[in-house]
Amino acid sequence: MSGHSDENSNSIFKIAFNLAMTCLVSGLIIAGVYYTTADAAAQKAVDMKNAAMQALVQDADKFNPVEGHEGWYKAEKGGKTIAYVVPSESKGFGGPIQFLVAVTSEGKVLNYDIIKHNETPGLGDKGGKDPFKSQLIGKKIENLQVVKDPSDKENVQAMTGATISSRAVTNGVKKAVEEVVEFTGGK
Amino acid sequence: MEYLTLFISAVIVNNFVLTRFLGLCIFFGVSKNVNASVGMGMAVTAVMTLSSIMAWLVYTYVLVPFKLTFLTTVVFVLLIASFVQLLEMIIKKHAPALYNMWGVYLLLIATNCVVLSVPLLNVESSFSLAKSIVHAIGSGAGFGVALVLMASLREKLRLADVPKPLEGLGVAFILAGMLALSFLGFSGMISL
Amino acid sequence: MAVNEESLKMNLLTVSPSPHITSSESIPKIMWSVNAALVPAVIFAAWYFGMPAIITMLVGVVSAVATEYLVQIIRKKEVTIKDGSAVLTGLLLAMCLPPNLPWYMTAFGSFLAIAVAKQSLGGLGYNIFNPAHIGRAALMVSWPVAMTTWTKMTTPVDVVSSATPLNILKQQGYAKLIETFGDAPNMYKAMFLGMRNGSIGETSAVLLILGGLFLIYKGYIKWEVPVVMIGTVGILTWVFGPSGLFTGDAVFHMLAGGLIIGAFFMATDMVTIPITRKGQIIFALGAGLLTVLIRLKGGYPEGVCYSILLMNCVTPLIDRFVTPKKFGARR
Amino acid sequence: MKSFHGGVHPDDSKKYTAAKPIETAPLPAKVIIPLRQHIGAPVSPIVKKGDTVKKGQLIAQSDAFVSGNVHASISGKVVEIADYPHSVFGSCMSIVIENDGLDEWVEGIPVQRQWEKLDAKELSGIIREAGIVGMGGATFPTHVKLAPPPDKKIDTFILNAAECEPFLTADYRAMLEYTERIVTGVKITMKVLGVSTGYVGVEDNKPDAVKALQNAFNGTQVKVMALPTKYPQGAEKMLIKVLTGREVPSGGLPMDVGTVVQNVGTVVAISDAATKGIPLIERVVTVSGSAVKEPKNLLMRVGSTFADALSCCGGLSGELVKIINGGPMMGFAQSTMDVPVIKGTSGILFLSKKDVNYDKESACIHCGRCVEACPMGLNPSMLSVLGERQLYVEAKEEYDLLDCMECGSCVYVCPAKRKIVQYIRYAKAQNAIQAQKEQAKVAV
Amino acid sequence: MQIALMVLVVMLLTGVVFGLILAFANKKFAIEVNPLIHLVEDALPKGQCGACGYAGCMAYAEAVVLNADVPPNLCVPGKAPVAKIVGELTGKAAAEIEPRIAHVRCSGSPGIAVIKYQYGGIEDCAAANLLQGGQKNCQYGCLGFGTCVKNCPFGAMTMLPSGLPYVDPEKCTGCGKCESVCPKGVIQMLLIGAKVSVNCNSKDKGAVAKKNCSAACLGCGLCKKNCEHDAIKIQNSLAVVDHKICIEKCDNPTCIAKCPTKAIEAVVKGSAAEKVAV
Amino acid sequence: MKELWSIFNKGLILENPIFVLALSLCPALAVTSSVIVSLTMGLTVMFVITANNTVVSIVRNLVNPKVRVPVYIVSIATIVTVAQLVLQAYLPDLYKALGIYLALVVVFAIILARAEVFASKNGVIRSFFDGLGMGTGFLIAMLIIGAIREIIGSGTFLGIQVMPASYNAPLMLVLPAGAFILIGYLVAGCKMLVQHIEKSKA
Ligand SMILES: Cc1cc2nc3c(=O)[nH]c(=O)nc-3n(C[C@H](O)[C@H](O)[C@H](O)COP(=O)(O)O)c2cc1C
Ligand SMILES: Cc1cc2nc3c(=O)[nH]c(=O)nc-3n(C[C@H](O)[C@H](O)[C@H](O)COP(=O)(O)O)c2cc1C
Ligand SMILES: Cc1cc2nc3c(=O)[nH]c(=O)nc-3n(C[C@H](O)[C@H](O)[C@H](O)COP(=O)(O)O)c2cc1C
Ligand SMILES: Cc1cc2nc3c(=O)[nH]c(=O)nc-3n(C[C@H](O)[C@H](O)[C@H](O)CO)c2cc1C
Ligand code: SF4
Ligand code: SF4
Ligand code: SF4
Ligand code: SF4
Ligand code: FES
Repeated sequence: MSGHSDENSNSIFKIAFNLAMTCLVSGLIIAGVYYTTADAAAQKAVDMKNAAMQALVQDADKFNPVEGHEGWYKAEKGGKTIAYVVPSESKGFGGPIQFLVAVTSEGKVLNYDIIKHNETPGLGDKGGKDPFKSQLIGKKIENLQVVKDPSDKENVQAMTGATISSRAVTNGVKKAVEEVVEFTGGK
Repeated sequence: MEYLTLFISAVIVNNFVLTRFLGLCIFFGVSKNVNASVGMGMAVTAVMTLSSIMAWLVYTYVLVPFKLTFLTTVVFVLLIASFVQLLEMIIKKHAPALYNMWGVYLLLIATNCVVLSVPLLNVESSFSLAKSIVHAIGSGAGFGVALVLMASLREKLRLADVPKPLEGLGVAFILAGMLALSFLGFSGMISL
Repeated sequence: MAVNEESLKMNLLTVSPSPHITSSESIPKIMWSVNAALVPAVIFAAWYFGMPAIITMLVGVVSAVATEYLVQIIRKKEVTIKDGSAVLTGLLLAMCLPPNLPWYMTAFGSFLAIAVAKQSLGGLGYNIFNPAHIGRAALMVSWPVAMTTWTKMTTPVDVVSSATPLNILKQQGYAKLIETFGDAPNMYKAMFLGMRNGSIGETSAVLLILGGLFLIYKGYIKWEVPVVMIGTVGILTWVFGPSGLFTGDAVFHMLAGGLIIGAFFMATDMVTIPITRKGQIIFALGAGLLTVLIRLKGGYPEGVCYSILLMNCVTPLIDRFVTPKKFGARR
Repeated sequence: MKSFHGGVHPDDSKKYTAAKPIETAPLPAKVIIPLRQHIGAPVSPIVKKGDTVKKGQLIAQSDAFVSGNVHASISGKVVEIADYPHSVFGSCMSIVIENDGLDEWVEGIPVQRQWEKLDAKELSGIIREAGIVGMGGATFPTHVKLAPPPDKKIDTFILNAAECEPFLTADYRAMLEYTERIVTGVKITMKVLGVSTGYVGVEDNKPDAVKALQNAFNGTQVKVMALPTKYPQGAEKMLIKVLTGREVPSGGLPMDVGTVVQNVGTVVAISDAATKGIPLIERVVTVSGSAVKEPKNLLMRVGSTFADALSCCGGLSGELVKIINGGPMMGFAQSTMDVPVIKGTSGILFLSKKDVNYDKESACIHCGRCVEACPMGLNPSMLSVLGERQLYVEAKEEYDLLDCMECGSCVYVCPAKRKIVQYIRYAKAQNAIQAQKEQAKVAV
Repeated sequence: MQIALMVLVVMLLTGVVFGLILAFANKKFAIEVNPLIHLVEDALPKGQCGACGYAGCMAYAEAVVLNADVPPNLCVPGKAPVAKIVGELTGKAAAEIEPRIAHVRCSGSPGIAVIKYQYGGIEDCAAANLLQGGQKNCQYGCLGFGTCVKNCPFGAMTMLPSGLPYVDPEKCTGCGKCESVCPKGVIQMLLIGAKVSVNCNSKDKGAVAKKNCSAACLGCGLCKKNCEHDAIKIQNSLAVVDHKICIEKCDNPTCIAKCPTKAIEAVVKGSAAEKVAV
Repeated sequence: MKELWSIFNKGLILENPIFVLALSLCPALAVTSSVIVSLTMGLTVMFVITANNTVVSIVRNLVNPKVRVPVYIVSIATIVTVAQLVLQAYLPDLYKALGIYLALVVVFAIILARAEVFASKNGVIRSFFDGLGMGTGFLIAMLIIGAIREIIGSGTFLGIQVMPASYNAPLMLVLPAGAFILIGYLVAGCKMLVQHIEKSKA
């Protein structure tokens, strides 16, 4: 209520200065906090990424980026490449699903992780958990196929009530495998 | 086609209010009569679109090159608030008719999550400028649709014999719940 | 006025506003007639699906009535369970559920239908959404697996899991559908009579139509609503066929799913649809359109339930803009 | 034949009295003559307690144009001028005359007159003098109706012989028995109005009346039309629409579309006044209903009570629960039998339990029957709900409350037994109060 | 470190830019507004929640200042304190008036008052009044359908089993809503502290009134004669008490004892309730 | 002391930001499908609102009324950004779970409203308690909603199975529709509670 009649305090520069000062102080604080947390945050991010990859390829002792393929990593054990960890994406029931897929050099699914999805909790989101997950592990391209026939043990059984998600997850994983197979030339 | 899908998705399938829970304060606050809700819907759409454009420009040409993305929140919110305040003053001065129609809603919008979230989602999903605009318009339209529907339902309910404790906000939530239940019919229709 | 009320009334004439005569229609009469119109389909379902269907229908009705009773007691309102509307809601809900749904789910749906969709908004006449469909939609989101698991008893002990025609169409395509039934005429016949899988009450098209005709004859529903809704679905599914324009199987789509029961018994629930004839036709048109949209483009095999609910949302708007033509309006 | 939208088909219940010729009721011991028997300015008595009056003598009048003279209907002594029950207004100042049994005409009545020799102005004056008001129920002073403002060009006269209310047969019997007087009355009215086209609208459940009138009007410019039996065919707006295709605009009157509508009883009274100089002191009343022993069509003096009517008809048969002045669709329920017959009383119904419904009203279920039934194209459901929630301003401004003519079709069909018309009257009354308050505010 | 510097630069720039724009706009687009609106707006919570039914606090402030019909208590989050401030600012706080309480001046419950017909319409006094003035012979008495009860904004009224409304003196705020909705004018706003009250509204002549209701005030004037302070007048066959005189002068209401129909009674807290018990 | 208590107290029920004031409804629905996320969001908001109230009440006399809103917003945004940075660095999982709503804390109406209604007119200590009270009220509401949704909708509490294994949870509660309906009834319940309290006070 202070300023209504007070012409002086309403001058353009006073007003601007007021806001500018606030922003400056704000900037100072943020800069300060950023400065102190930046390293920790960066470290955390790297740790998490490594931990995630480690969880996918438990045997590996080292992860190296793959040249020319953004986001791709070679999982190495004792200097030998045992698997590739690659990102993938597919369209699910509620939107895009993002994966991190570990594929063995032979083109088998080693493991995968769903990083981001918008599937229904309790239904579609089971696609990143057992028992659905275990079905996919070890499968090759040919058998990454969703079926709804319980007698078919070769392929992937759809999750009940979530055929769309089942397909989406399987296709996402399959895409990763195909890319890896193409990259490694099938060997 | 891609734009159309994006648009429809924002309007119906992933409706901001009913599936993403954004802008609920206005949604419940201004949905008491249909006319007001139409005005609000248009105002939100306009503000959302314009601020999306500006936010996108600032983000792409200032924040990203200088690696300042953690300032996004501060900068966006300040940008929107100032922009809305400016817009309001201009309209009030130069187009009083327009102001009477929906200018009054602008103030409500200045600090509201639905308006802030669209630019944030745009940059988070790395949309191009064109996509950002489509997304903003679609989101605004979706917000408007939900608002108008809700308002018409509440107008009808005004004449109903609603149990006392539920009157007002309580029953509005329940209606929103049933509205959301109905909108589930569109789920799975478009996956982005 | 409790003081000797009866003695005071003695020999007093009644004074009430005009008119002094009214027709003999009443809400209970209408509601029980609709219940009666469903009886053939109910009996068929009991025979075709057996015990599980009977239990589901019983649970649906009983829990709907019990909920209505309880809520009205709590709200200190007159108990109106005898008017048949709660029975009807429970029955219609049960008729839209798979036969083998666990009983507690049916009860949950019935409870929500009455307590949330109907009584929380004020009771009979004030609800905005079709209570039975709110119940069904709530069950659909709560237990989607159970709600889309279709089992059929071939003998009283033997239960096999199988898909409904629309499920087959959605997942395995039209060819597989024909294969399941032998040939197209066979399929139409089976679907017309009701010898196919699906929700409890939706299968027998002929008995449902019969009941619907009875209601049309009694003047309780307007013939335009089912005709327009089913017609819209027929035309649109024919036009937007699987292999290009004008290749769809309209007959199949008109007989499949909950369309017949929905068009005759649920898109006609006067409480939740527009009040004018024109408005009701718009409602039916919209519902037909949305049904086709969901069936052909949506995530679910069937869209009758959602299309009716979605049209319920716009009913107040329709009522606002589609008003009766006023006598003597200055042009 | 064109029809109007909406309407209902209640059982017409005319069988009780349709075949009963008009019977002249015995003279009552006393008559109670209310001073309000018409719409418009009230009249003031020009006799006082103790005066002796003759049949046909003017006993109350007003200087106002929109008003109706009141005449003594029997000869005798004025014993009281006091508040008495009234069949429409609840209670009203009335002149009570004790019968001296002589039934003498006042001097100068009846006369023999050649109405053809009189001009429109003189005829109109005679009608005014005779105190003739609309006998179809609205009791609007007839001379006013016959003198439309100059900017309203009248080209058509319509005789309302529909008698669409169930039970009532007064007009029907008049058409059969007073055919000549009706023809004369119509001719006089058309002369006063200066029009050459005329219609008579009769519902087709009275074929013999149609035939009789067709014969009587043969060779004139007046067309007798049989109309579908549908309530409220007799409402003037509906009648005009059906006969001429014209729609009286919202808030307007028949004269806005160049027509004047008159009831059968009214033209009979006009004929009597013009040819014999007899003022309006008696009328045909249908006494019917399930609680009457012998339902009849009675020719009754104005001011006889409903109890008189009942005793002419052999008394009660069965438990009486409701008495109605007028028809069952628009009539007024009475709390006592001691109310007088007035100029607008076309019927008296004594109803037993089986005719009256005690159903409780419940919430509207939006069945839309009332919307389909409303001949005015309104949304009665909404009007009743708005009335119930006291949102009467909205009812007036957005749902055309004031266009409702309270015909009751909507209530008749409503399965929820909603008292729509009462809500509507309530809302109208509240709006009127509101308007008064606002006017008071402006005045201050 | 460089980033931290950039933060400062960017933030400072942002602040300056927006600050200048806003400040400039403020000058350029300034328009005259009723200063009161600002004061009111200041008093509002500015949650911009729209709960008041207006599009934001500013809109409500404008409405409440400019439109005489907009009450000052619509802001839900602000609650009573805000309503008070707004009321003071806009001069709408119902200026402190003499405290009053609603009083039902009719004791003609059915049986005491003569009923002329059985009512078969909607349960509302104003609607019943349209049918021959209601079901009682007495045209001035309470109809008993509780329109006043339904309209009391403070839940201060209840319908007694006797068919007459009862005012809870604890809850009645004297707002007068009930008085304005009663079609019969049965409700009177009594000064608080009034000693006696006439419990009848009938303007009928004594004989008629008596015929219609055994509890009616006959206008016989016995009370008037017995009042030492000349506080009672008979108007239209009805005793009318000047309560100011009673309150100031009288401590022994002698008028009560003589009334042949007990139409005039002492005002006791909860008297109406006690009457029921009898 | 008593006064501070009453300032603190009113935010809990009588003026509960979610159930009574109906401000900041988005988080009440969006991030309450499990208790742990509700808790985090609740604490974050509590922190922001308290800190901001304090800051605003300190600087309240330095602020030009013409840019009051932008200044307060910058203040809130700064505090939120700090919270964001800290969470990102030390609790990245929760940071992810809160998603976009963390940034949106900036515009939660309750925060700005308290700044304008209370902090800009009151001293630091009072403002602090006001913020704390409102924040706590917010937190309580979030926890109630979160707990009900998690227990009934998933059969777990804080991720631990609390319902019998045979419990077949209705998914509805974790989905938007169920959340809306649940909150509707909670709002009604709170209304009854408030009325009860006010009655017993009077
Ligand atoms: C609320 C709701 C959420 C659903 N979410 C998913 C989902 O996330 N993923 C999915 O594949 N299906 C989901 N569905 C189910 C599908 O829409 C549909 O029921 C499915 O195609 C059924 O086919 P199925 O039983 O053959 O798998 C959901 C259904 C509902 C009602
Ligand atoms: C009136 C009615 C409406 C229905 N609406 C829906 C719906 O909207 N969505 C749905 O999945 N199932 C709905 N159903 C049930 C479906 O018919 C059933 O779930 C199945 O998906 C389709 O089976 P069908 O192949 O026999 O048509 C409804 C059933 C009835 C009786
Ligand atoms: C619903 C309704 C029904 C009516 N039915 C009749 C009728 O059957 N016969 C009739 O003469 N007048 C009827 N009237 C009255 C006419 O509208 C009109 O007032 C009358 O015919 C005018 O003639 P009058 O002035 O000679 O009475 C009805 C009015 C209404 C509103
Ligand atoms: C023709 C007709 C159709 C009805 N359809 C439904 C329905 O689909 N679902 C329902 O819950 N009630 C239905 N009812 C019953 C009743 O309208 C329902 O209980 C109300 O919606 C509850 O207020 C129907 C009633 C009629 C007369
Ligand atoms: S009473 Fe009024 S609303 Fe009802 S049908 Fe007649 S004109 Fe229409
Ligand atoms: S007829 Fe009765 S129940 Fe039907 S819509 Fe009209 S008012 Fe409502
Ligand atoms: S006091 Fe008036 S409003 Fe109240 S019940 Fe009596 S008549 Fe009705
Ligand atoms: S309406 Fe007002 S004056 Fe009447 S009882 Fe209620 S609070 Fe008292
Ligand atoms: S709009 Fe208020 S929190 Fe989202």
